[in-house]
Amino acid sequence: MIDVRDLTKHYAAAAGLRSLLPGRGREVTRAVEGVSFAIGAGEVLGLVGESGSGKSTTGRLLVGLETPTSGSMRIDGTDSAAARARDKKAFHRQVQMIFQDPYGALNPQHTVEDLVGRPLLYQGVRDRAAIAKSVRAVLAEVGLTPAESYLGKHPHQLSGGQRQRVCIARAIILEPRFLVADEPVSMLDVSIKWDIVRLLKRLARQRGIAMLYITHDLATVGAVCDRLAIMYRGRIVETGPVEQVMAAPADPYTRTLIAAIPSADPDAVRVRPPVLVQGLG
Amino acid sequence: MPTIILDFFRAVWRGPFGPTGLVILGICLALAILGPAIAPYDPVARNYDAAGKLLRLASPSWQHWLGTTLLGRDVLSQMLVGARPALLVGGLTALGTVLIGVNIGLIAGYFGGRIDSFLMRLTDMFLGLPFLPFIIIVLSLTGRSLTTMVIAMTLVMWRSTARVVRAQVLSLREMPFIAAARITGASDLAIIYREIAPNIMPIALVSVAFALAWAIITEASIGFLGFGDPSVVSWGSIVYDAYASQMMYRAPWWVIPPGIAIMVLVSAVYFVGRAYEQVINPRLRTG
Amino acid sequence: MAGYLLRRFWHMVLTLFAMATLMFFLFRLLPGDPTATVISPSLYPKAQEAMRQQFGLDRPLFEQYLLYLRNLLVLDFGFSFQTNRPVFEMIQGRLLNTLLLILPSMFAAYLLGAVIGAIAAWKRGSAGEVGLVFTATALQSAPLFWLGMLAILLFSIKLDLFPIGHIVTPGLFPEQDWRMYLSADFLHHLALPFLVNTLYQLCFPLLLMRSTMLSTIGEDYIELARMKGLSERRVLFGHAARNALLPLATTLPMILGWAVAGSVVIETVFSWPGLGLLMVEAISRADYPVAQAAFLLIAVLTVFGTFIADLLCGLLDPRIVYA
Amino acid sequence: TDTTAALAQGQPVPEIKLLTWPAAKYQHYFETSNYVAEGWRKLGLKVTLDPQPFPSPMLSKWFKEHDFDVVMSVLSGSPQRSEPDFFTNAQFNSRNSAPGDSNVGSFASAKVDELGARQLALYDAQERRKVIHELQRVLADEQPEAVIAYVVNTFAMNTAKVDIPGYEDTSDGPRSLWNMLRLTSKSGAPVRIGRTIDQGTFNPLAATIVEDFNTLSLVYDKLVELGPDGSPRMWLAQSLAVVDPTTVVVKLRQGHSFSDGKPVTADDVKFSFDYLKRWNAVYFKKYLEKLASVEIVDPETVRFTLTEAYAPFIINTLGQVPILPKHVWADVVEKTGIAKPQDFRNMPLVGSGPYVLRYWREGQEISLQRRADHFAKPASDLLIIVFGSAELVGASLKKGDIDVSFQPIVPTVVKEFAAEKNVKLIQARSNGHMSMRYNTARPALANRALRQAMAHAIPYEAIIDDVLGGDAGRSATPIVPVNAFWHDSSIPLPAYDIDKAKAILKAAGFSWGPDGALRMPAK
Amino acid sequence: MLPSDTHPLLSITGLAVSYGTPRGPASAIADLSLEIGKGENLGLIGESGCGKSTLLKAVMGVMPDNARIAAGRIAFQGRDLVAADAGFRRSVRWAGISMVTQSALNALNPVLRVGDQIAEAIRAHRDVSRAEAWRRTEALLTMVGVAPERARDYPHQFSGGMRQRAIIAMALALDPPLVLADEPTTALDVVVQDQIFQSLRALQQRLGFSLLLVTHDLALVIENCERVAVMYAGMIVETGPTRDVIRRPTHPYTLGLKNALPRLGSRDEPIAIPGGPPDLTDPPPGCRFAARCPFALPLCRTEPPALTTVAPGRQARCHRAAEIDALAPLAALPQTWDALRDAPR
Ligand SMILES: Nc1ncnc2c1ncn2[C@@H]1O[C@H](COP(=O)(O)OP(=O)(O)OP(=O)(O)O)[C@@H](O)[C@H]1O
Ligand SMILES: Nc1ncnc2c1ncn2[C@@H]1O[C@H](COP(=O)(O)OP(=O)(O)OP(=O)(O)O)[C@@H](O)[C@H]1O
Ligand SMILES: [Mg+2]
Ligand SMILES: [Mg+2]
Repeated sequence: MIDVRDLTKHYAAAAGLRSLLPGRGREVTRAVEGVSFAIGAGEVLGLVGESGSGKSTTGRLLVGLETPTSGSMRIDGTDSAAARARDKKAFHRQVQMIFQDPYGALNPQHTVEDLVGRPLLYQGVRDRAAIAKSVRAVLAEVGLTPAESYLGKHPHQLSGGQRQRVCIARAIILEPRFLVADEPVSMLDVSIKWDIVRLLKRLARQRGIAMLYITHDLATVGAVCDRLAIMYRGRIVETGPVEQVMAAPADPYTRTLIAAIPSADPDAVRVRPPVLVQGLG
Repeated sequence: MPTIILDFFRAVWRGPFGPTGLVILGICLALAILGPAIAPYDPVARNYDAAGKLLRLASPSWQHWLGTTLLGRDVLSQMLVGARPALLVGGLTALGTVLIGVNIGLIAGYFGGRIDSFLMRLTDMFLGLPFLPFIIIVLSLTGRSLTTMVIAMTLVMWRSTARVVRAQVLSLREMPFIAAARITGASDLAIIYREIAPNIMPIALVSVAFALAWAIITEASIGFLGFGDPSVVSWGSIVYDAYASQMMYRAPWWVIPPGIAIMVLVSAVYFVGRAYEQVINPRLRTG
Repeated sequence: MAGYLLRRFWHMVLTLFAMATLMFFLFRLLPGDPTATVISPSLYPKAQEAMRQQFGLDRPLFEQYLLYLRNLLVLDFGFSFQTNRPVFEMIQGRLLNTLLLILPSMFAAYLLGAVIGAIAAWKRGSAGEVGLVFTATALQSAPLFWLGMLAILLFSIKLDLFPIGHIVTPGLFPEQDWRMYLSADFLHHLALPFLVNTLYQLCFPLLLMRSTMLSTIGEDYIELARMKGLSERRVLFGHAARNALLPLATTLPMILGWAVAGSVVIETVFSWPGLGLLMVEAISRADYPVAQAAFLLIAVLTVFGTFIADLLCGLLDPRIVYA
Repeated sequence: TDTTAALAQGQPVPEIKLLTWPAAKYQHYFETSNYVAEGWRKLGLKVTLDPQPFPSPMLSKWFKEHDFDVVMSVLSGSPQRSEPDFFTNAQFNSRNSAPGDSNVGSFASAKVDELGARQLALYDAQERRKVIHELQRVLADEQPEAVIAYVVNTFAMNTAKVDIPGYEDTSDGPRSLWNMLRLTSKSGAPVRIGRTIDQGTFNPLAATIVEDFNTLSLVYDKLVELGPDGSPRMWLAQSLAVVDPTTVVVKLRQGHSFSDGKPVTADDVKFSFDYLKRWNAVYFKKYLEKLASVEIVDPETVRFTLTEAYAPFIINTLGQVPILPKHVWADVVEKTGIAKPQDFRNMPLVGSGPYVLRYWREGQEISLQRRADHFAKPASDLLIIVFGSAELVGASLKKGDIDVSFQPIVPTVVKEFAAEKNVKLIQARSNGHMSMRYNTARPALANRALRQAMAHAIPYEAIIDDVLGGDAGRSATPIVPVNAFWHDSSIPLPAYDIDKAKAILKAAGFSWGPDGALRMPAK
Repeated sequence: MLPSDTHPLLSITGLAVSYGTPRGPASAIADLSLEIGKGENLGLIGESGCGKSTLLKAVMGVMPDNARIAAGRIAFQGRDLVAADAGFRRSVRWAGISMVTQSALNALNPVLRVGDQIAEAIRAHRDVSRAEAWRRTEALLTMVGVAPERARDYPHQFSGGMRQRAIIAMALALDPPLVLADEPTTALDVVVQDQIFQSLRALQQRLGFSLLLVTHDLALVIENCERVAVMYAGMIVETGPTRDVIRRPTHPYTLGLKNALPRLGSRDEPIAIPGGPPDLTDPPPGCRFAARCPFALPLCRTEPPALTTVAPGRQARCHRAAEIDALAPLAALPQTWDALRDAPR
């Protein structure tokens, strides 16, 4: 359903006043470098990788928040850039994203009710009662119950995890067909985390949503993802079914990654090479 | 819409500032409507004492609560009648200023590029117009009336609001929550007016209070320079009358009431703005 | 960036050209006639005709316009209808006087307004803050000439601390040069109008700063800055105010516009021979060349000022990119 | 003609638009017109005030377009206006009705035209006076304008610092040249004069307003100078002879020099007149028009030949044309590359007047140094200080920052000054006046009876008391009493008497509609 | 500094914090007591919204305007910070206690260079030159895995993880005796996370600072903290040595948490605790966990339990703490919780 080809994004170094100063050449950050993958309906692709490796950028490219330097993405065979240009509203009804940073992604002026209900409003739903009903329903789904005690709150009155759930609620209220989830549960405690993860997986299965699940948390990857892509410095270095990648990583970076997973078993002992502490004296 | 207005009042009706401001504004509004009806004297009629002598510069008394002017006019009546033009000019100009300024700022800041370039150069042009002289020119061109005065003042006042708002929008537009709104399929207008606009309300309110004060005072100074509509008695023109008669500090009863009235009116707007701050800036809310 | 500068410069030229054209036709559209404002027993059609010829007013409007544009290119503003002196000569000294009074006082008002506004936001709700902001609002809603007159009454007449007006003590500087601007006497004369104007203009930057500060204060980075154990002052000015400064900075060029146009009153009250007064006079006397030149000068100043302000904003906020 | 026809049917008198001064800045002018309008409304006239910004476009409407029914005319006094021609003939002669000329009301009367022409040819003052008196009587009857009042200006002087020995009671008070020459500083420091008017230019060819010329009179001499009583006094001229109505011979004062030391010669005199005429010096154009030629008879004598008899020549022309140093001006255009002498900066200024201009700081001060060698014997150096507002001039005087105020004190605060120690008040009756000038081109106002009635519907005393604070006087004619020689005091003042006014109207066939509106006489 | 040997490094007693809200004060922290010794690592775990960040901010003395410390003492090296004057509190901040905030992505001032923001913290407390502060800043960034030349960048040029690392570097800048870390590695990949914790431990050995680690990742607590405190709805419900607590929880909530952990190697779905936290503006009169507790007695709904010592070094806040050995096997069964899930609330 989702077909990504050679997606590339380079950021030019900011052309501020300072760029006029001598000795400041034009630098380019190669955030994403020729990324290709495909996700089927109802499938969850895990995107794992080093911080700064370009995962979020990839996600932002897919939902149309950034214009790719080159490359393309197709949804059901139609070019997404063209689809977005044609009808933004329709495009975004299908394509949603949960943002990595729940602190910045919520408009401080709005209440939870606004925040979650706005997407419907923007999609042209005029029936306020219907909106209110949907809002309550998705809040319950993401575990913000009782909904009444959250509806009137502003983001700054929420804890990190609560904000993250608001972000999720907002993304799923539109029932998209393609969802980019950028670290959706990083701030959630284990008990709610699994609820959410299950919810996402269920949505993918039941509604046939194609999902790109961006995370560092390899522990949840197994529970959510069908396939896994490992990203390193803007490129995808390895892809495959989760079990296969986890059990027999081919890429050296993947191996390091898996070795670094901490264990929740108090009795397990991990043997790791010592890390050099540099620079501090 | 009515619910929004109701919400506004409900929200502002908290704390000491909101009600104070609203009450003062209410009184001013009532004066603007009723002023001419309840004025005890004709504001431009000359008053004479029992002996038939002109009641020149009479200090406050039972007959004339706020005394009389150099030409024996009743200051209280002038104050009552003067509320309407002051409020009309001040209010309309503030409204126009904010409407134009905020919208241009929002649009320029949000869309950027050519639209921004064009709007900002337009703003530059208006910025380059000196305030008072330009108003004088417009008035000379179009004839003098409160309407043209409001239009002229709005023309030179929106520019600052526009620039300030645009600057704010420039940084707001980069906020992640705008990206978040964008991918819900929100139209540009929805993003501008529903996501960004609430965040610039505090600035808009400062502009309102400021434009109001300037408009009232400018209306008076234009009159003073001889370009105003002389048949209109307004709070501003009362002060200028006293000034032109060199009675600034010789007849306090004449100068102080209009001065205080303008001050109180402007402060009231500011009070409401201040109370409203809590509504639009949720972080300020306590308890 | 260089491209941006070029484009911006080109836009500036276009803006100014549009302004110049607007000015020209605006003034010609005005009712009244420059030759009619000469009131004297000599009033007489032939004399007026001579005057019209002398100023080229008898030529077709479009020809006048072309000539005006050509003269502008070589910075020739022509001669005043009123005094027949070169406009440039009439304006330059006045402009200097105005700028010397208004720029420092606007600058002070902005600086002080920003600082007080920042503190007011910081100490929101305290009695001091309420009083301060109220005073500023009150000062700004009082007519400026009234404030000025009161200041003169109190400080010049009653207390005899400052002179009643003028830029220097009359008769003290027979030499006509810049040295008088460096004298203590000049500063003494500057003090009172400077003070009055500063206090009067304080309100806008103060309220604006306070308002933008309020939205900054709750940010997470302010919280972190405090956690770092920075002094309140450092958090306030180094972090919060730094971020709130942007909208204020963009209003800086307006200072120039206000400086000259808003100065009419302060110049009258303090007998300060500045441009504002000259301009209003020129308009009311249909002295087009002077009014046009003054308008254009202000336009150039502000258009250039906005340019500087835009660049300044880029310095203040690294997220702003010139593309 | 349509309206004329309609009016003939006994239609209501059309609404009268009264062009007047802006209320805030010229409060007492505006109020005066308000009072007048109120009076006229009592006659059943519909009067609306049309205040316009001053000077532009008010002056345009007044002088150029004649776009008014009635204008609140305020003609300020100046020494030159003591010449009787302006107030009697120039303003009402039908030849001067063109747009821009001085007969703004397009008044036409054969009698006035005839008398006006007659007095222009009479150089003999006594002879001319008779004609001028007759002219005033005609005008009082015709009422082309209703004279309301002349003002009395109060000036103040600090007696601790200065004195004016032998003060001349002129219409200009201390501002008159005669009193300025006598202004004596007790300490020897320059006399500090406060006023609100700035100088526009020091180039006599470029100057156009009277105020500029008043200052120029201090640095340039003229052949004759207007005396305190309004009669011409010899100045640079030693003597003057009217040979015939078109020939005037002037004998020059000897031994006088310009401020740069060069002597003032007949050559300079001839040059000045020719030069101002050749270069179209706007202000003098009218006065030089009738000058045919200037000839140097001998180094001490100059002969002026006129194209026709022109009695005002002595005061208006000889009394106003400044004598320029030929050695400065003759080649100024060539030397400095300017297009016309009007563009000349004229600094440092070389003149032969009683004072030398030391410096002029625009909008601030004018420093004048007395010339001890000048025949007028100026008493002290002068420092003219320009203030932003009249109130500050007064405050500075009280504080001791200035010695004399050239700014009239408003009547309401005169008492305050009177109480002040060391302050002496000087009163001066102006030779200008306020009047209601009718546009007789308007059909209704062409009716003399209406104008006569309107003269009786003006509340003169109330205006003088209420608006002008009592500091004003009445005059039945445009030549006010201070101009005693020319003023005809035998003409009775019209009284404020609505009944009388109505009687005049009724007699002339006017009637009143049921609504009280005045209707034109039905023929 | 004060002699620290006689006092625990940080000792919190009876702390209560409430937020003013339109619906009345919300008791975000109630009767909270906690101790951290010198060089000790304490893990703080608990459900989202249970008050962890609030606690940390209270310790730092930086709270939103509507927050109020209603009761309690926060003693750092024996001195009460709540009652202390502002000057002392400020001197303790960062130099004494530093913090990695949860909102790391927003905690950097957008208009200042990242490096300047770190150097500024150093210069606020140490009398060093600018250049010296910068040198140290670059060293710190290197340590957390950010290329030193990026110190000149502005925050918006950093990825999420880089910003978080910058904050960690900042927290370590002054070698404070106590570091509070509020989910310090949520935005980091495991490799970097691992590196950071290894460096932290290495540094800790050398410098001996204590760490209060707030996280949702039990594994991190297990690997890094000797002791753990479990929080629920503003209260500590259980503390003790990490391994003991994880192996043998004494509070039903901890039991539930343990169930929620993914079992390595097993494809069994973890069991979540049903329901949600109580409304803090109107906390239940009894145990705050009672509504979600499968073992709740009527007593639990009326009588708040106290934090009692159940074993040496272990405390729990449960009326049935003594019976826990009997309840634990039940808690491992999904149906125990499912019953609650289906029950009407
Ligand atoms: N607007 C931008 N301008 C310049 N560089 C950018 C911009 N946004 C991202 N980058 C750079 O692109 C690279 C990839 O960033 P991205 O945010 O996609 O990383 P990520 O994989 O999501 O990392 P993390 O897990 O830390 O969130 C980083 O080096 C970052 O500094
Ligand atoms: N400023 C505030 N006003 C009102 N309530 C608030 C405020 N800040 C936080 N809260 C509420 O207080 C409770 C505790 O919040 P806190 O941020 O301490 O939680 P947390 O334990 O850090 O959660 P998380 O793990 O999700 O970050 C939450 O229910 C939150 O909604
Ligand atoms: Mg990311
Ligand atoms: Mg938290």
